[in-house]
Amino acid sequence: MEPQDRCCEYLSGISPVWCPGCGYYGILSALVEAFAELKLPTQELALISGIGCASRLPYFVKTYGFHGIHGRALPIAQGVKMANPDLTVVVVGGDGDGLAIGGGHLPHVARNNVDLTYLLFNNAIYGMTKGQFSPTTTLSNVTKTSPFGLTGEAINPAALAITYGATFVARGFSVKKEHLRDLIIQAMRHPGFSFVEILTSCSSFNTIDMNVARIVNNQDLVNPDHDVEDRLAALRLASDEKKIHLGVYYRSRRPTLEDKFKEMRSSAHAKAKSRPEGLVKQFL
Amino acid sequence: MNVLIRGRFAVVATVLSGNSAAAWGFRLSRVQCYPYYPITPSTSCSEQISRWVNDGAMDTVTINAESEHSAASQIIAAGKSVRAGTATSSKGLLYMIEVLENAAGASIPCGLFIGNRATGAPINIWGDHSDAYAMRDSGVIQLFAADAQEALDNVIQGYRIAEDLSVRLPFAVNLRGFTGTHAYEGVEIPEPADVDGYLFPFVPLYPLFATEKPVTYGAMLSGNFYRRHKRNQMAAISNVPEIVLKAGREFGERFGRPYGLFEWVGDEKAQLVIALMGESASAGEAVTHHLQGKKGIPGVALLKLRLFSPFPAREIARALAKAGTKALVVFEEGLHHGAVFPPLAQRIATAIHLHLGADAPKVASVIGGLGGSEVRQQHFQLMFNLADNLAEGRPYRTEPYWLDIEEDPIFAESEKEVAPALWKKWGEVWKRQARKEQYFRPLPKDTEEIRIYSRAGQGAITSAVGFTGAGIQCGHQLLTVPAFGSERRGAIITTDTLVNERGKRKIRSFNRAWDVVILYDDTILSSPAHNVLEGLKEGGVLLVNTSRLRSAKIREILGASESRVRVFTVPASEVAQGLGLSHLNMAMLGALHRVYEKIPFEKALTYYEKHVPRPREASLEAIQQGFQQTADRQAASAKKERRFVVSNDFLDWRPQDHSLDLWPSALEEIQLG
Amino acid sequence: MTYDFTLRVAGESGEGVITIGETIARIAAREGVHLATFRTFPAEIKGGPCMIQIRLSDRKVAYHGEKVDCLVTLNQQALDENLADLREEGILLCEAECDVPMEPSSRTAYQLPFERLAVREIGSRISKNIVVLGALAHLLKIPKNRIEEFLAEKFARKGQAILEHNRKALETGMRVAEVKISAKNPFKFPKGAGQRRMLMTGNEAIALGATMAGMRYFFGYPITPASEIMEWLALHLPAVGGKVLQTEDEISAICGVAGASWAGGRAMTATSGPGVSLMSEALGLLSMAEIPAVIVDSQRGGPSTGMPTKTEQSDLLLAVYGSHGDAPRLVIAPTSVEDCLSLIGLTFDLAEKYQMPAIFLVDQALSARLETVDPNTVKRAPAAARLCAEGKDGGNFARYRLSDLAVSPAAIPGTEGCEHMVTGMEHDEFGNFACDDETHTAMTVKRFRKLAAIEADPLSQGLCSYFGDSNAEIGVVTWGSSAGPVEEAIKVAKERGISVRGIVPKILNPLPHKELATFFQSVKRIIVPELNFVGQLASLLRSTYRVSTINLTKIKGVPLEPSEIVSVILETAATLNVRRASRYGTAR
Amino acid sequence: MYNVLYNRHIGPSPHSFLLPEPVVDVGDYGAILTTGLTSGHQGCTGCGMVSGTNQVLRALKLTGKHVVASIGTGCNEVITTQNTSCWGDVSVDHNNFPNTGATLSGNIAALNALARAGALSKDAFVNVGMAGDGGTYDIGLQALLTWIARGEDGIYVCLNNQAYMNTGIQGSGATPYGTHTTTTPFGKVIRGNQRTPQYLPDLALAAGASYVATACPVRHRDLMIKVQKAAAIEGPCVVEIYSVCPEGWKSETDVFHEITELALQTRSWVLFEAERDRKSNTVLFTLNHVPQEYVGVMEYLKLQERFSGMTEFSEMVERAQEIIESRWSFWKPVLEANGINGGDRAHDL
Repeated sequence: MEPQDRCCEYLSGISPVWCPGCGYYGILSALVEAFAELKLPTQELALISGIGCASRLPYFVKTYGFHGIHGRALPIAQGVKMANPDLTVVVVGGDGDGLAIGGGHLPHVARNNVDLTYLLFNNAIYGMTKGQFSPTTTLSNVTKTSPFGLTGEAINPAALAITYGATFVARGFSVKKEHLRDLIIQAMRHPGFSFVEILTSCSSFNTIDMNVARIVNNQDLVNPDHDVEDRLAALRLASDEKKIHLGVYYRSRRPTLEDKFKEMRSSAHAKAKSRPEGLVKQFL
Repeated sequence: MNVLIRGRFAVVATVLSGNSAAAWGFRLSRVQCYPYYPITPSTSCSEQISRWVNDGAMDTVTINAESEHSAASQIIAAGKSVRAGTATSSKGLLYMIEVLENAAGASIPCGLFIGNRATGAPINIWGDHSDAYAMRDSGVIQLFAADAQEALDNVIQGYRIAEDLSVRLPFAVNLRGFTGTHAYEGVEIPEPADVDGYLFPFVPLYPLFATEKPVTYGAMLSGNFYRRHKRNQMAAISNVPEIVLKAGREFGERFGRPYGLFEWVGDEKAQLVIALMGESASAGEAVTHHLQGKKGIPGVALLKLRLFSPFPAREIARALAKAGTKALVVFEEGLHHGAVFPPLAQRIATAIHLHLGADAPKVASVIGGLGGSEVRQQHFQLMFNLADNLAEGRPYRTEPYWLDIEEDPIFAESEKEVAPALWKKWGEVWKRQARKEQYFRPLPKDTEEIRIYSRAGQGAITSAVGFTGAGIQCGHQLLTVPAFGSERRGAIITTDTLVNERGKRKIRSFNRAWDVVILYDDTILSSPAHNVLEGLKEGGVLLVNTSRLRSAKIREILGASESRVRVFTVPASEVAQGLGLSHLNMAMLGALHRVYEKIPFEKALTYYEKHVPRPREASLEAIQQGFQQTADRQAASAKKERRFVVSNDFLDWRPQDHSLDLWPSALEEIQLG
Repeated sequence: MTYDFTLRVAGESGEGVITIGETIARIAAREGVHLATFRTFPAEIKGGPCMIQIRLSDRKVAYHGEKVDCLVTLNQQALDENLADLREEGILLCEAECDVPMEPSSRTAYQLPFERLAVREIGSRISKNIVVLGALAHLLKIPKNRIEEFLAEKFARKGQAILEHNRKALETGMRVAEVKISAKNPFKFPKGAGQRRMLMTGNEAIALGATMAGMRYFFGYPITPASEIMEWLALHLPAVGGKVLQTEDEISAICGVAGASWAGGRAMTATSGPGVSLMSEALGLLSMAEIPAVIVDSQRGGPSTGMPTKTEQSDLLLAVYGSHGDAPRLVIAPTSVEDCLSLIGLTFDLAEKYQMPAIFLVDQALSARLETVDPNTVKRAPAAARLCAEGKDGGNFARYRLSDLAVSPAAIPGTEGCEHMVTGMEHDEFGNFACDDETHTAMTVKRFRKLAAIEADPLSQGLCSYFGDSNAEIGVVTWGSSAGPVEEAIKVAKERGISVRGIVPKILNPLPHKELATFFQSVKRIIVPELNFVGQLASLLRSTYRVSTINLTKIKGVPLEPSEIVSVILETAATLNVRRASRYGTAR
Repeated sequence: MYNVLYNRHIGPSPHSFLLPEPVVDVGDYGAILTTGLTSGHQGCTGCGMVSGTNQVLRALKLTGKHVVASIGTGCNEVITTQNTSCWGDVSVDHNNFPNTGATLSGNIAALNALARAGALSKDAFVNVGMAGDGGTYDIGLQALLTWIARGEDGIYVCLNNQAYMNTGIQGSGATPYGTHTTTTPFGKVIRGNQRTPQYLPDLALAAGASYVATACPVRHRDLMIKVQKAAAIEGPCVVEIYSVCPEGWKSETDVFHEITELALQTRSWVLFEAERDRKSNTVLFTLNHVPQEYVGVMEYLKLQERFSGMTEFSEMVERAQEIIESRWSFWKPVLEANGINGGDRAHDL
């Protein structure tokens, strides 16, 4: 069957509740097409999300889903991956969920190199709560809670992820669906922590920061001869003020959390009995 | 014509709208030049012809004129060389009148089909005769048809009459907008060969394209030539009644449907006669047949006029005299604009005055049916009662009465019922008028009626027309009249179908007592403007397209008991969606057969195999599934049912209260220190 | 022959005070002696006063004893602070240079120059504690080879030099003691008194118990006094195929537990009061999403940072109610180290069976104290498992299916055909968000019927321990580590002629209603001693049973002492014979 | 829209890239064998329209086809079909005032129908519609433009005498700027016609005509070439003929030639033709006459009373000159290609 036909296999039948014109529809279809492309059986997929518009995505997909609490999608996913390494875990969340309340977890899950894919839907606004500024709100964008301008400098998620040691960092755009689908496929195939920042507009509350026209006008694809291994080059791409580069910034290989646990187990075996009863001797 | 008997040639009736029947008239008359300009309600006649021409089924040169004025100019120009015709309505006809003078003046026998519609401000797209009345002095022969069959026959006879060497004048066939042009009924389409035998090819008298004898049309004539020319023209139009009778007789011999100048429906000897023209007569016929021979009712008859211009004054006068008519009420759907009476009444009054002198019957004029207003059976009961008053010599108005005007009724007992000014003027007449109950006994319901409430664009008309075709094939007489106006897609419209099983006499008027009401959309249940139970017979059937409401729930919404209405539901939308059809009308058609058995489903299927819209197999499958899935039990809900029916005591469960009150204790409450 | 001897060693943290205590305890335990210990920690990272008290007896002892038979002090400050606790006829063994206030008492004091001996004989101050050990060995007649054997095990990895030092130090200590200490000592170290006992701290018991219960995924964040659990597991869990992850904060820990548990494993975290506060939102999630999890809360002095190294029982209401909304959870409170070992397994079983979070309430005292444990409590096999669907539902698996059963079958991610959503939002039977009134009521009922089911579950029967005689008119209700002092106090009260009945419910949510109700019917007064200020168990009992309680609340950061409880008992007894109209029902 | 292409050649040319071979060129003075209208029309003396009609019918005769004329009400119709008079061997169908285009269309349809029925052959006949400037620019414009838009094969001739002459000289869509007429009187406040004419060739080309040309009876060679071309070229063709009207222009009846020559020299009337190649959507413009030297418009105005008021006001004359210059600027490329700049040297080929 064509990948497209198999897409609907992954849809749960519940129709999305996002506003009309929201960029998330493009991302959802890119994600589902990626699943179809990777031919993943639905029961081996787990979608973990926090709170927010983006976090409603798991309801619309027929896979295992965990709609957790605000900002804690990553640690939950880390726990899932530890207990069930064969699952393909994808974490979805917005910029508020991922970088504000959940900001503390990103560096640790990244440096643990947990084998999961984190899709950060960056629409630079708190959409679910109807229009407060978020860590990635840029310019002097006036929102309900920043009527007179912003307090802090906007966070650059991709650059952050690179510095946190994520072994795969890319940036996509909800409008360029095919390109985004390929990025997601590469991210899911990558062993270790893969981070994809997806620029998208919020049609109801923020058409300024992530203005589709502005992005379309000055975006271009990462040129092929960019060295994905070079972290500084990746950083330069990520934090380019003028141009928005879409594509894979950084990719490297490091033992994943699972690999480390395997090492621990073998070294522990060398030291002591492997059966629980063996543990009792030390108390007698 | 009201007699539905098979023509000598076994011609199977097909379902046609009035417009399509007229289009067949033009086709069978082998019209060679057909310019057209769209205007509701006659448009679909031109659409049908342009489809035939583009498919090569009709050998005609069509012109996409940019205005009715040009279309008329084109038939008049072409009419000098070939047979030409067009169709128009209302304002379009008014544009044409300016140039139709040239047709009559230049004796061009071109043909017009008029879908009668109100003219003037305020704008109104529904039927009445004001456009026909506007053209009465343009020198064009005017024939009135009462239904689709007559429209077809009159177009053919129109050319036969117009092209007669003693006539050579343009003609127009009128059919009332919507109730005539858009009503679908069984029409017998004569064989082309037969028509060719009746209507010979067009022979131009002074052809323009003549290499040896060029001619000039439309020369400027001074008084001397001009008055003689006009006199000849008037002479030509006065020959028309005789030609009409000849043509009508020959048509009857050839096709089994004789036509005359008018049609006399009812008693030979009729003291009370109602004269009128066109399609609205169908309600009148029902009342006439109902009143004939009833106690306390002198002879009654309906005078259905066919030829209006030239007006057959002598023949009408003679007929009324023969019938011994004492009172004549002229019903018309046009205005008098300050004249003594509206045009038809004025012509009849003049005719009987001139021809019958003192023993002419009394004439009263009644105006109704304007702008598509409904002409119902009780209107004719009122008019026969009025005629009765005239016949008894009671005083009556010398200006037109009005139908359906609350403050100006035909009969009024007291001052309170009418406008004070009118009472002041006609109080005496009202007082002396008598309303006699024997005229108002309810008519028998010998037809079964089905009403469909749907949203514009859902294909309700297509399915009703299909049903009509199937019914006709099973030997019944059916009529489907959609009622729509300038609605846009989505607005609620009605489509009514009448089924006359016995087929003894063609019935074209609705009793508005529905045996079946169909809802194409369960949201119509909650539409404030529509009471779906209104008019539904006791114990009648309500068929609803829904997959979420159960029959009991629908009854609950309507507040109707089981005996009041039998509710059936069918998930038509799901059926259509399942088969990839964009419309749910085929499923509803199948469902209709399930709830209304008079038209057997198997026989109807043979008709549908040839007449369902594309994609054919999917449509047929939809009809089958619609038939099977109609049920009056619970509508199976496709939504994921909650497995555990949550009982109230499950919901009321609370953690147990263990407080001390429940068990004896010796505890004492003390405070230390 | 029965014996009951309490030894306390006090000194500067880092001088090996704990090593002395542990060595004696270990050797005694190997001899089958019943032990109860108590130790204090200084707030400072290094240094500061600390002490360890060990009570050796031939019977199970729940309390580490009030008065001390033998006091060993290694510096002046320790002497001053602890001398008051030495029994009249007690023996004091202290550092030579200290000045001992020789008021006229029957205590005998021996001052030995441990420091000088260690420096002169062995050459380093570090082995001072071994010298003291040698002295104690002589004093308590502990066979020398036992000590050498233990020291060899303990310092095996440190190499021969250290072993040699220790042996010399031991001999020095014994030699000096022989000279200086005259015999006259009532306690004689028993040999082969009974079946060999295990000796472990509360934390170790919890860690071991959890591992034996099949817990394979531990997420933790360092916090006093629970860190030892993670440290033990980090060392031993990998060997049995488990995984220990130290996370960036408690929130990440509890979320890891949620994820791992949902993914099918048995997961646990261990923290203290501040950690549980941070985890309260996730507790609500676990309860709403019906995901089993065990959270160990080793209570410490609160609120806020409070007294990290001091004990308190002030997290009860947080444990029972902590989280916004009605979020039911299981609360189990062991009373002893042996309880920790056995009840942690039961907690996992109940949590898994009823798919809900469970809080294992211990406190700093219990976490830290060494206690002997019956070896076969370890052999407890898991008694219940999570109810899982096999996936035959053909695609529309209802994770939260409403039925008369207490729980609905879960599905381990990876099972075919059981794709479903778990969520913190109110949900219908399929896990899709549904916020209508009927669904919310039904689902809340589903979540709370679990507590009722647990109450009736045979697994949770017999979780109350009783003390004293059954027809007493004074009742004492307490929980957790305070059970020991209450038991002791009831014994003392008995000696004073007052009969008291004690009950200690080990499961605090849902409370064992039948047993408590019958208990309340049998008494006229209820005393509720606990280590918190507002009387949290008392308020729980009052709100649940509307009984009047006499609260004994202590927040000194150390466990209750029997004497404090006895004084309240005496006072209550005094009120007994005063006729007073009973506010509740008819007087029996 | 269409691409504009200029023909280097200036002067009448019987050749056309749309036709296989050139049409008959009667030359300047050769005897014209054919006859046009039968004698006895009732036009005013010096009427330029009648000679225009005559030359059109003579030209069509050269093509050997029978002419069927659909004419609209106007001077041309009224003066030629009084009572029993007719156009000789030409069939005439006068229908009405506003529907010349429609009548023409009806007759073309009739011809097609008859041809389809095999009654006669189509190329034995040519349909020509004729009307005045009022019947073409104003009341008949809708019928004309939609006739062109339908691309029906026929000729439409507009006899432009620049006002409603038949009804007593009222202003029409073709009346020049400043002209005095009964409905645009040269008053004290509003001096004559304020509008500039809308130029029929531009409208016809825009509507999609295959061939458009302007002519004047004085240059009869040029006129007859153009009418023959119009007859031969497939599709709707429009020819506008300059018709002097002494009655309406208030000029002497015998200055027919002088007025036309001055009109050409002052370039207030330009002789040109345009052929459209539908495939490449380009229109080839050919300039048929360039005056030897450019004469100021005043000379032209002076001869006609209708401009008498205007001649007093220099700014109105300048305005009229501006209108002429702006129209003439269209031909700049052709003039430069032929080395003509301004009035110094002009030649009439």
